[in-house]
Amino acid sequence: MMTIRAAQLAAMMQAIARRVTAERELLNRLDAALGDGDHGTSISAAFNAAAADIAALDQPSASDLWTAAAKAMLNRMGGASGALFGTFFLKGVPPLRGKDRLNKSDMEAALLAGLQGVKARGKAEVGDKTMVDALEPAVLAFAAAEEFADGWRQAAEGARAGAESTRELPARRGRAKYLGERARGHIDPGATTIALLFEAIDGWWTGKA
Amino acid sequence: MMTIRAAQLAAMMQAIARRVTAERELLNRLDAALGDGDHGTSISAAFNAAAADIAALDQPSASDLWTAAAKAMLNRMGGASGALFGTFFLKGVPPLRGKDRLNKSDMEAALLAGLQGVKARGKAEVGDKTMVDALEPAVLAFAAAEEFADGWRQAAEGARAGAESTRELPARRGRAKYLGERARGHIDPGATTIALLFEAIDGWWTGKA
Amino acid sequence: MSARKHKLINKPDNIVDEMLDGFCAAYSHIVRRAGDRLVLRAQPKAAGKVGLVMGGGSGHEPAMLGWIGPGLLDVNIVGDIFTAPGPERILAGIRAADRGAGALLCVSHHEGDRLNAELALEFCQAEGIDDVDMVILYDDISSAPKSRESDRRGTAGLFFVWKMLGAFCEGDADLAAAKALAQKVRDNTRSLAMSLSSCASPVTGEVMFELNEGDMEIGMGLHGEIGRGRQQALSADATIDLMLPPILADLPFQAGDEVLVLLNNSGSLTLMELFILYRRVAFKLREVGIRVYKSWIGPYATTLETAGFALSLCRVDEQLKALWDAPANGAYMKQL
Amino acid sequence: MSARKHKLINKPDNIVDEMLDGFCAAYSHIVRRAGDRLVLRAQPKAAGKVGLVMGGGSGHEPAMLGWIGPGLLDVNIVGDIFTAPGPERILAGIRAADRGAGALLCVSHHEGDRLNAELALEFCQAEGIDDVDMVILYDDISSAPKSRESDRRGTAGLFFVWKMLGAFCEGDADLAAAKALAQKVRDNTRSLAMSLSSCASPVTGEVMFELNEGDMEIGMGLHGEIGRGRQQALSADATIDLMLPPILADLPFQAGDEVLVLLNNSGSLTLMELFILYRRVAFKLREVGIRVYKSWIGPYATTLETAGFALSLCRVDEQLKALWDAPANGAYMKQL
Ligand SMILES: Nc1ncnc2c1ncn2[C@@H]1O[C@H](COP(=O)(O)OP(=O)(O)O)[C@@H](O)[C@H]1O
Ligand SMILES: Nc1ncnc2c1ncn2[C@@H]1O[C@H](COP(=O)(O)OP(=O)(O)O)[C@@H](O)[C@H]1O
Ligand SMILES: [Mg+2]
Ligand SMILES: [Mg+2]
Ligand SMILES: [Mg+2]
Ligand SMILES: [Mg+2]
Repeated sequence: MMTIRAAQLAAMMQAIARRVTAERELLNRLDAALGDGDHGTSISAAFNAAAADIAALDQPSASDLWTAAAKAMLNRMGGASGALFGTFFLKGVPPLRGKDRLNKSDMEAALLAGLQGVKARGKAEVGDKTMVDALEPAVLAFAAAEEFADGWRQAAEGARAGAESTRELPARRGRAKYLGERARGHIDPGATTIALLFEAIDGWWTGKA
Repeated sequence: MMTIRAAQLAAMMQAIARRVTAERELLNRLDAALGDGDHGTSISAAFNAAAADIAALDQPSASDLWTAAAKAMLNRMGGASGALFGTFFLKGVPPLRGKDRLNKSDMEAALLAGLQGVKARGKAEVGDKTMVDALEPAVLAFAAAEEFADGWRQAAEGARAGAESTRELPARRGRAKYLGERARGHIDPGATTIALLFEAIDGWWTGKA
Repeated sequence: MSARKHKLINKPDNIVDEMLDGFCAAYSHIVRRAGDRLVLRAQPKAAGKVGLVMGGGSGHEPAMLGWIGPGLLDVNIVGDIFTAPGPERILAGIRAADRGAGALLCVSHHEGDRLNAELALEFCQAEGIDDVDMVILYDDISSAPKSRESDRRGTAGLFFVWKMLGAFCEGDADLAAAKALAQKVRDNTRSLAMSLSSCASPVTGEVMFELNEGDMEIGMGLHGEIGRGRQQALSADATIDLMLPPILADLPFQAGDEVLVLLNNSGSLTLMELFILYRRVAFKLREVGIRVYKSWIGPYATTLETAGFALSLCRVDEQLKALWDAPANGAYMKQL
Repeated sequence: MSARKHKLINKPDNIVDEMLDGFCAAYSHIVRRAGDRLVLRAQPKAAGKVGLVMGGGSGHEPAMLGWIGPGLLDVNIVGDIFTAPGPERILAGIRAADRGAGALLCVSHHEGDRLNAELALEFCQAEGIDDVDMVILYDDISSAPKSRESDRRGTAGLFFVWKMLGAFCEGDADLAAAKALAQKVRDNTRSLAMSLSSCASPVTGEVMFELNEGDMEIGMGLHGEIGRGRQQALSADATIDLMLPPILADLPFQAGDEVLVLLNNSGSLTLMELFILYRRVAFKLREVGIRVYKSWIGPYATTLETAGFALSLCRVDEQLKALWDAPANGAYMKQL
């Protein structure tokens, strides 16, 4: 059965950072329609910081790596998404603790814990037009799959479909909630980031697996 | 010999007010290039106030009328041109005092005293790119003429030529002086007002004489 | 109308740090900089008094930097532009504010600020810091209906809270009393903003939203978030006549009430315009029998160079009036 | 960049009167309105002290309205936008300021202000008022070369004169001493302004001058008069590096000097930008051994909504420092 080593997770994090950086302007534009127009700038800064902090760690375990990512999100990003992405990684740390190589169910546990953490923190459910609209289907699709390759692919597809589904929703959380009905017609930037994130992982996995 | 009654002076003042009001935007534009863009607005407000204040006087003498014009300039216009136009009329009051009907040399005395007052107050000489460039030739031309009609016509022509002559001068007085050489190429708004003023008088005179 | 895009900055990445360098250098007799973007009083308040901590994004200057000082707040944790600082930095701020009587974390209600504050309080718990509490503050009537006040956003009207809470915590109040006072001021405050223009982010270089010359937006957020309604821009009097009634109806403010009034410049409105607007506010309040105790007009909580303003009213009683009049000496809020 | 043309006003003709209504209503504990657009202290200063009178156009708010009050000036005669008031109104201001020790008429040097002030003094003479004098104030180095200081314009740096002269005249100074003090501050003050945009007159609706997005003008006058040079807009640091050296060279300010610094917002620059600019000023002054005693950053003497700033330095000795630190309580200038 396939496993992932911590060093590989670092490469995965770099792949994510590259992807969100490439799409920074798109994410800013999406956020300009619904919020304050900074989502791309802050998300790319945070993932680049996470990748750099991780690269600087000396022989990190998977949970060290997840902790470093959490800290980068919390401290370098700030804002709503800093707290939420930070919580996502923070809650993933306990399931990973003491693991040297991650098998699929380890990863599943980390992602599920992260999802629950985000929902508890932000009080958003699917349909509220937030990142949860992409994250929940992605994590559940990953969990339902038999092995990594399939899991990442279906997670990426689920996230993208979830992100797209936010377009016609009114907003109920975050800055956008004050727009209410005026938010319809715009895709949520946080959900789009989740889609980019799983797409980057899928690409990284297929590119190397 | 021809004379002017005070009631006629009131009509003359109205003719001036109409003319500068019609050219308000032009004067603002000229002032925008050299100063703060308000010359047309303030000069038309002041002459309209003067005309209205004069109309409200009960059987005014020529010097009452000149005094009212001075006060309107000083109090309703303010700024450099308020002080200068105000001084122009203020200094013209003594020569007019006690006169019931003005003959040409009375008018000449009032205009010459006004010119001297303006030059003393503002310290501008011909060539400094100010209203003096139009006022001095106008008043001197009036003084040199034999009678009113000729005097007003030559004053109007002298004022206009004087105003035109400011175009190629650098500025040495008023707000424009800080532009120095950059002032070249623009006609002075105050000099233009003087031209309009004598043209209005000339028109009023020929229209009625 | 196009927003001004050239900003007098150096590198976009350095904006916040350079701004703090400049601010703290200019006002070194009032504030000092510490740690990771903390701004503290140059002389901390006496031991045994409740510390007041406020985190928030930048782009609202003089808020909150300008309100650190005697009679005002103790610590400001400075975030990126329009971005709440993260929980570890808030924790550092709480530590710095504690003078032995605990610290109150004041949160201007926005998702990012609230989420990070909650995380920071969990971090406090985990570290055994227990004399800390948090109060969520809001005032913007455009952001949720009357029955859902606690969903509303924090905007310029929180100025009233900062001033009076600051004065209150120069005294012997404990943490619970401080929190109750903050809630009291909040519950008596209502605000509504409008704007004639958007602003351009100095980081992305993009305008926050497009607003045509001659239009106005009512219900702007403090970060330039678009509001609830767009319409043709009106005269000063007509604008006040549109904005004041919903504010009055919301609390409601009534005949016989005494109020403080804030006309907050969002950025590039002129004081001349604000005075003309205030004239109408004063006239309308007099008409309905509401007495103005004191008023403030100027740039307090800005949204970069937005051309707009917020109108805030706070109903006061004798306690609040005394707190309002107490001395204060922040760089941008002084009361003799 | 196009200037914002929709202004929150009512009728253009009423701007100044309505602005004064609003201002005096908001700050009735500090000022009161009298006669023909005079703004006076709510409580006049004690009898036997020299009165300070300042006339000037509007459009510069909070100047001069905001600097009427204890420790500051006594009377402001308010003109139309950018237009000096006429002599009869100045005369009324002089009368209102006289508390038995005469009045000093302070003139920010512009042709209109000077001419009307001279006329007003002649009117005083004619009426037998003889305990009145006038002082002409200027600071803008861009408006005339060093040997012709007295040809220069008055701009934001006169702030230093108002504050210190105001403090001085709370004491027992006579008219001659007051005038000498004003001259002393003036002769130690130098300013230079720049702008990234023009402003639109609320009366004519026209922009003062055209300035392309991405260009800047150095040496702007306080009424939006175009300056001496136009060039590509620079970064914050490069802008200061361009503007500070000529200011320093002019007095000259030298190593060992102590100075007050004012970074005046011409209207719609953000405080964020001003703090970043100030950072460089502080750095550069330190580099050449000039010590900053205190600094002020904000909108003091504006030019409607112009996006620009003026940098002013004033060299101080012990006397001036004490005057600077003396209490002041104008609506927009407070010193505890
Ligand atoms: N309560 C919440 N629960 C889940 N996601 C949220 C919540 N609030 C905001 N978000 C997500 O955060 C995104 C905005 O992130 P960002 O622009 O970085 O933060 P900010 O609004 O502080 O500027 C939204 O698109 C949304 O997906
Ligand atoms: N010292 C002076 N002597 C003569 N005319 C002057 C002087 N200063 C200014 N002016 C005239 O005043 C005009 C400007 O008037 P105006 O725009 O009304 O005043 P302000 O400059 O106060 O706005 C100039 O065009 C010039 O003709
Ligand atoms: Mg955002
Ligand atoms: Mg002019
Ligand atoms: Mg943000
Ligand atoms: Mg003018």
